[in-house]
Amino acid sequence: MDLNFTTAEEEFRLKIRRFLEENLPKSGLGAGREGREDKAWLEKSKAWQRKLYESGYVALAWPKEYGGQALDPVCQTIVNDEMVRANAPYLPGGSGLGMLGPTLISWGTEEQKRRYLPKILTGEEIWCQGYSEPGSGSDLASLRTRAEIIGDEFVVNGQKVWTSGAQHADMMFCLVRTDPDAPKHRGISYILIDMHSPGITVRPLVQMTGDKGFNEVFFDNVHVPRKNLVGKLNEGWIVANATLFHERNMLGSATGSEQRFNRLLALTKKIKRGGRALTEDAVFRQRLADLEIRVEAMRFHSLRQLTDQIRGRNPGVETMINKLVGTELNHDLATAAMEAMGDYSMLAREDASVLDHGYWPYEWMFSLGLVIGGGTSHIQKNIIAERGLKMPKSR
Amino acid sequence: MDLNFTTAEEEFRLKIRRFLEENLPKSGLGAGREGREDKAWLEKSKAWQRKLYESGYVALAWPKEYGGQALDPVCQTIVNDEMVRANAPYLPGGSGLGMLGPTLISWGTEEQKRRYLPKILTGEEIWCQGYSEPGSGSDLASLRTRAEIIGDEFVVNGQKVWTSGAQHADMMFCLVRTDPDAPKHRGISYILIDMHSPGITVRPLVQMTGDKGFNEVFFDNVHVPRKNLVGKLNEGWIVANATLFHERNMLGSATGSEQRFNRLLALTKKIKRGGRALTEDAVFRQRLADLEIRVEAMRFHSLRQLTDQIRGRNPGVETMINKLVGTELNHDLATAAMEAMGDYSMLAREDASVLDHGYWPYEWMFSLGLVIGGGTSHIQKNIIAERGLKMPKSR
Amino acid sequence: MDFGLSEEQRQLKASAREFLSAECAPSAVRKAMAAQEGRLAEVDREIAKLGWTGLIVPEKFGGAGLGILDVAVLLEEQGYAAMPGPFLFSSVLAAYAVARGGSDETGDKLLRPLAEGKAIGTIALAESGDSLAPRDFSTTAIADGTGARISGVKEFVPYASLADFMVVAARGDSGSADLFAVDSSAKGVRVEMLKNLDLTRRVGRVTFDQAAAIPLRREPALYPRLLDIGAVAIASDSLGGVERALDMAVDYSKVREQFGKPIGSFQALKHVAAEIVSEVEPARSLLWYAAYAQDARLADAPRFASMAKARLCDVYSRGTDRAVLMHGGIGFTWEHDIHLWFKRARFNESYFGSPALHRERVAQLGGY
Amino acid sequence: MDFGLSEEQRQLKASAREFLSAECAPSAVRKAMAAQEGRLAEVDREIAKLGWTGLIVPEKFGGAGLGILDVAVLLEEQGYAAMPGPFLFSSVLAAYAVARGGSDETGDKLLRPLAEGKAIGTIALAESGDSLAPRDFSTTAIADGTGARISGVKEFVPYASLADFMVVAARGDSGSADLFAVDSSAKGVRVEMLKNLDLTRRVGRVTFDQAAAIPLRREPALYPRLLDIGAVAIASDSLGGVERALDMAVDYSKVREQFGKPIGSFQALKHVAAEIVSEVEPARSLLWYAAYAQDARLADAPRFASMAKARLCDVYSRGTDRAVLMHGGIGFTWEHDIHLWFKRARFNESYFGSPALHRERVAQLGGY
Repeated sequence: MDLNFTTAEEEFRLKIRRFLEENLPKSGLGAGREGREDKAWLEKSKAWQRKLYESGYVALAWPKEYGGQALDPVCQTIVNDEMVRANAPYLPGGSGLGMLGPTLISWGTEEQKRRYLPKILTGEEIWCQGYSEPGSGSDLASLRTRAEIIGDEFVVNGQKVWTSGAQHADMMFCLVRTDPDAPKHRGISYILIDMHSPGITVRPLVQMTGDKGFNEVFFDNVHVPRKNLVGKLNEGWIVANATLFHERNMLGSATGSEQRFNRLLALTKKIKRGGRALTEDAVFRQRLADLEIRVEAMRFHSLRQLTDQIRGRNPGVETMINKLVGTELNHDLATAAMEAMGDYSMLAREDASVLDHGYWPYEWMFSLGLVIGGGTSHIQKNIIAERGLKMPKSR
Repeated sequence: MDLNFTTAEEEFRLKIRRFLEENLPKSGLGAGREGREDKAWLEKSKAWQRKLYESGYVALAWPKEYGGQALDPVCQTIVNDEMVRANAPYLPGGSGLGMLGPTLISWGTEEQKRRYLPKILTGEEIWCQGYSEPGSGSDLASLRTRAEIIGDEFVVNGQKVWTSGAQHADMMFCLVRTDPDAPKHRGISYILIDMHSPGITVRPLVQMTGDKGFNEVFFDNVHVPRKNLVGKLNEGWIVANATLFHERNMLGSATGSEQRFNRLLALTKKIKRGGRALTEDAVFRQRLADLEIRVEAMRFHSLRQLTDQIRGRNPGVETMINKLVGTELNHDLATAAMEAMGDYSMLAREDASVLDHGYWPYEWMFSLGLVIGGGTSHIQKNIIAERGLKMPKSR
Repeated sequence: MDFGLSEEQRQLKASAREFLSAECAPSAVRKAMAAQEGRLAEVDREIAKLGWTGLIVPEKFGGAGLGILDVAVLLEEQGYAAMPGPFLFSSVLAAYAVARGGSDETGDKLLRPLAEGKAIGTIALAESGDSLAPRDFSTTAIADGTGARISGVKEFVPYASLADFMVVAARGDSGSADLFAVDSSAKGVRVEMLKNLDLTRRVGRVTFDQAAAIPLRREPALYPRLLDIGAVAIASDSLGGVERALDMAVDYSKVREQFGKPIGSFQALKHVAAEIVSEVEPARSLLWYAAYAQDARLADAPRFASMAKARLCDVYSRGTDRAVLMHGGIGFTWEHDIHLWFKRARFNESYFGSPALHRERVAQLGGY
Repeated sequence: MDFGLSEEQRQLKASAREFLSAECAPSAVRKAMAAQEGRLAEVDREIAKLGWTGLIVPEKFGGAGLGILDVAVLLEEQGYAAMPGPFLFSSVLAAYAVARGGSDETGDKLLRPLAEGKAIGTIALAESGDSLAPRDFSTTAIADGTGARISGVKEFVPYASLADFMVVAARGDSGSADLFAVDSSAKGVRVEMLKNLDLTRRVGRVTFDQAAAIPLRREPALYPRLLDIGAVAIASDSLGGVERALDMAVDYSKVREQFGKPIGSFQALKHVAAEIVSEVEPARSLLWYAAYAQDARLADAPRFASMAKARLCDVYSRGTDRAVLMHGGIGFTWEHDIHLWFKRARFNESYFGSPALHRERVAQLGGY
């Protein structure tokens, strides 16, 4: 065990830190999760991703032949840490970078990798995920969007729902049913759909926050070339699970929690309770310390997993818990902030008197959305118990 | 809503209070739950129950013809409250009084009532419950102890387990399988077995507390007269549920929680933490207040159910929760006490330096036993959801 | 010994449930949410006809003269419906303060129209600090003949722009009252509305600049009692709210299917629902006692008001959080109604003090 | 950047698991529980041969000179086995204090036999009050030549009757040490054993009456470091303990059948198990860092020691409570082994300070 970074790594850290100081977009792009539905945000943040990529700070561990740098995952961790530290804006290409990219690297054809990966890196093509359907949430494998093979095309009909960022997306990685007669997990294929194809309608859904973050996507005879199949026909479920694995780790990422804890702490130092700062309140101190302990545990937990990854160890139960623990921790952090604010927690984020720039009311709700999305906590616990602890299946 | 007691009720309260002051056994019979395994305890507490009964303070609401006084349930509540207030010892006939008695009143034949109820009241006959079996815990209806009908007798073979007080018992109310071919809930009968019959072996089981509180009971061709059947042949499940209902309310009773909270409060006033009484510690005060609030809620909750009973309302979901909430609350109270004691919580109850007469280490463990016994919290939640909230069955 | 609602109270509850499910369904609530005033004028007219607005107004001022337990039953139903509008603040709290603290003349002037549904009152207590104690207020009252003049800024004043009069807490001269009635149209009263997270309610900031005020001093120590009534009132609303959230989640779990069966047949969802109801039912009993203790003026009434506020708000917040989760994705949408209660729980939790603050008060009043 | 156990540490762990599952199965632990000494003499002999007793003893005194992370790995396995005996107190804490605080002569005299398994040390820190701060001690040390004389009463001294020497914390004259080594056979040392709830351990009360003592002052501020090492050590034992409780509950859930299927196929049990492991794994990562921080002498090492103690003890207590429940009736019997860990969790939680105390310290050291 050695938590020291090499001199080269420390130099790299200083380099990205300096880069961020000098190049961080000055305004219009918050680090928060809100406001990501509008077009202006998209254009500005695409420009930001391109700049970041051109400077060598995007997906550093990806293979060189597809635009990556084949660096050690430690470098990527350093970049992530520094981005969070600098309050850098979210990248618009997140779904491509965090979910589809790693999936394609494992499962894509050479042609697919060459065609798609570079544009994920530059942010030139924005991706969205076509998984959930109105009747298929926790039971994802029951999905019914059909793709019939006609000639060398899939013809897709059906509907997806909860599609984050579909309004901005150029492409979708999508699960479709290609064999309706097979058992439900065996008739699914994983295909890549051009979102500009005729027959696609995107209709925004409004979140409880009042924002339009996700969408319904309708497919009416949408033609997709057969070469857009990832993995084998009818064997998309295994590819889908690779993507889910990456999604869940992304959602449960510890990187943001530390920043949120610091923000919570700064907030509570400013709030008065009974004439003293809330941080001097013995009861709230317990809560803060407990949250910080859990945040720190998750920080070390990701370093441990990073080390396992470098050592080539297959992820086990310690990785399956990330999504459950990480998203619940973030919701607990936001709930604590709401309670800390007292009556001020009743203000909407648009109010002029709202504390901490209205960060928390949105975060409080959105973090609960993430406890639900990508497999609710109930589903995560099933997975942990059945796959991680080998407890008997019940379904 | 009127929480005033009538003058007559207040007089009755003073009368029992005076009685308890004058007659409470001075020594050898603790109000705690421990020490109930030995013979000396049995004899002394039987004498105590007889005295209490002869003075008119046992099972006041039971019908007159069987030795009761047919009084309002309020009087029984007053007696219970005063017994707790005076730290009066547990009655040895508890299973008869709390579980079998009410069941027989509803389901017994006239002959059974006349034969058994009076001796339950006097404590002359001590009862135990023959429900659980080694293979049948949560899934009680899968029980396998067989009773064959030969002539006008049942011949019983099999084994029961977790039988509290079997070593003292004169009689057992017992579930046996009388039709092995019927669906599991339909082949069970409810019979009354003389524990002094040939073929019965009682073997003590030791609890994690180190005490012998419950037993295994083996039946080897035990003969039971057919007239000892309660309810109809093969329809014992419904009678069993009546008893379970009474058991669960008894286990979840709020009466003891208030006393335990007061004891916890008195304890924490004496404990120093950082130079001050633990009751002045802001963090522990939160815990105490939260516990007291839950205790008070359960106190009012039982008054509400008592009122419903007087009004003749059928119990609903508010009654199904008693066992779950009451037993978990008691365990939380004991856990708080253990934490309050700090290092002193590591002492066994026999140690001379143990705090509060060693009440809490035993209570901490025993209260967890009660979270398990009579249907674990998991089973209680199933019942609440399925019967109380009408959620669909899953089995 | 009788621990339960009276026949009249049960009828009131049943008729309120019936009325609100017809007139104040979520679709109606959403209309109020979208409207600037944040209430349903029609419903407010109807409830005046039903006699709700005057429920606790003394008979001599045209009300029904009922008690806190009666109003708790009604507030529970309003919480169940997430009924928007000023009722709790106007017809319960402002009405209570004026009825107990005002002269007959003041009562006649303010409460008669309030009972008839022709006027609205509100309460202006909180300031930008977290304390509700008069000694910590920056708002002051200076005697002016038989009346007073009030100056200061009050925050989170419910429905401030709708209110015809306000019951204002202020730091007075020694021996003076803590509470004052102020006509909203008086000179020196300025209202600025805030933006609420819980859109079933509206709050505003009110600035008083030497505004003319009537001291409410008929009953001594009225202000702490008003805070206790407020705690019980919010607790009642919370009881109804968590009940509704549970009902919605349970109902949804019976119809939504996954893995070929209703999600309510999965043990995980059953257990969450069972845990919620196991918190709700004892809390209901606690609330009844807290309301009864106010009516019976028991010595421990303040302590039980704090118990009810702490417990019910905890149960409401935790219950709605879990109810959203039980819904899955649909629960996170604007379109689904569960977020109305989820946000209302947050309002209730902070208003009149957090659960932690009330637990500390339970400890203090309990002598530990 | 390398955040994980080294190859050697993993081998140590695996061999400890193997050795303890053979030599220190629950049946063996029960023998120690029933015996007055509360340990397995044979196992203690074996672990000396394996080099465990001298693991952190410096090489110059015959030990292996390894670090806290190494010992944490071993303590985890001992916690997994609920290994009885003085190891944690003798070979970790007493050894650490003497190695860092004693002169070479003292080290030679006390640590060499300890490393060889021929002598046992213990720590005598706590008193009847709850404070572990020297200023609050009633036990005092008075200088006596190059040595000192100690008087006072120490409580909860692990394996006091077995120990050949004790590391005693006392209030000294200004400038003096806080820690002293005392020979148990010295005049003025009296031991009285207490009765433990957790029978896998023994504690006693030790009265010192002008007992001759050697100050351990070579390293300044050794005493607070010893407390931190104690916190990390107990946290390590707790990690292993909760792991074992979970393993037992999960294993049982796979074989015990109810309703015609293994109880582990019920979602309620799965979710409880999943919740436990979701607490355990990040806590393990936290513990590794806390131990590493001690070895690397990082500035934040004390803070992370408190984090590990608070978290692991919470997780252990909660985990064993739930693991008992997962077992149903059998879990409440003496015959079943789960209660060994259930009670050991209670010991761990209080020893060296409660989770609440350590959280407060986390806040203090974190500057809030």
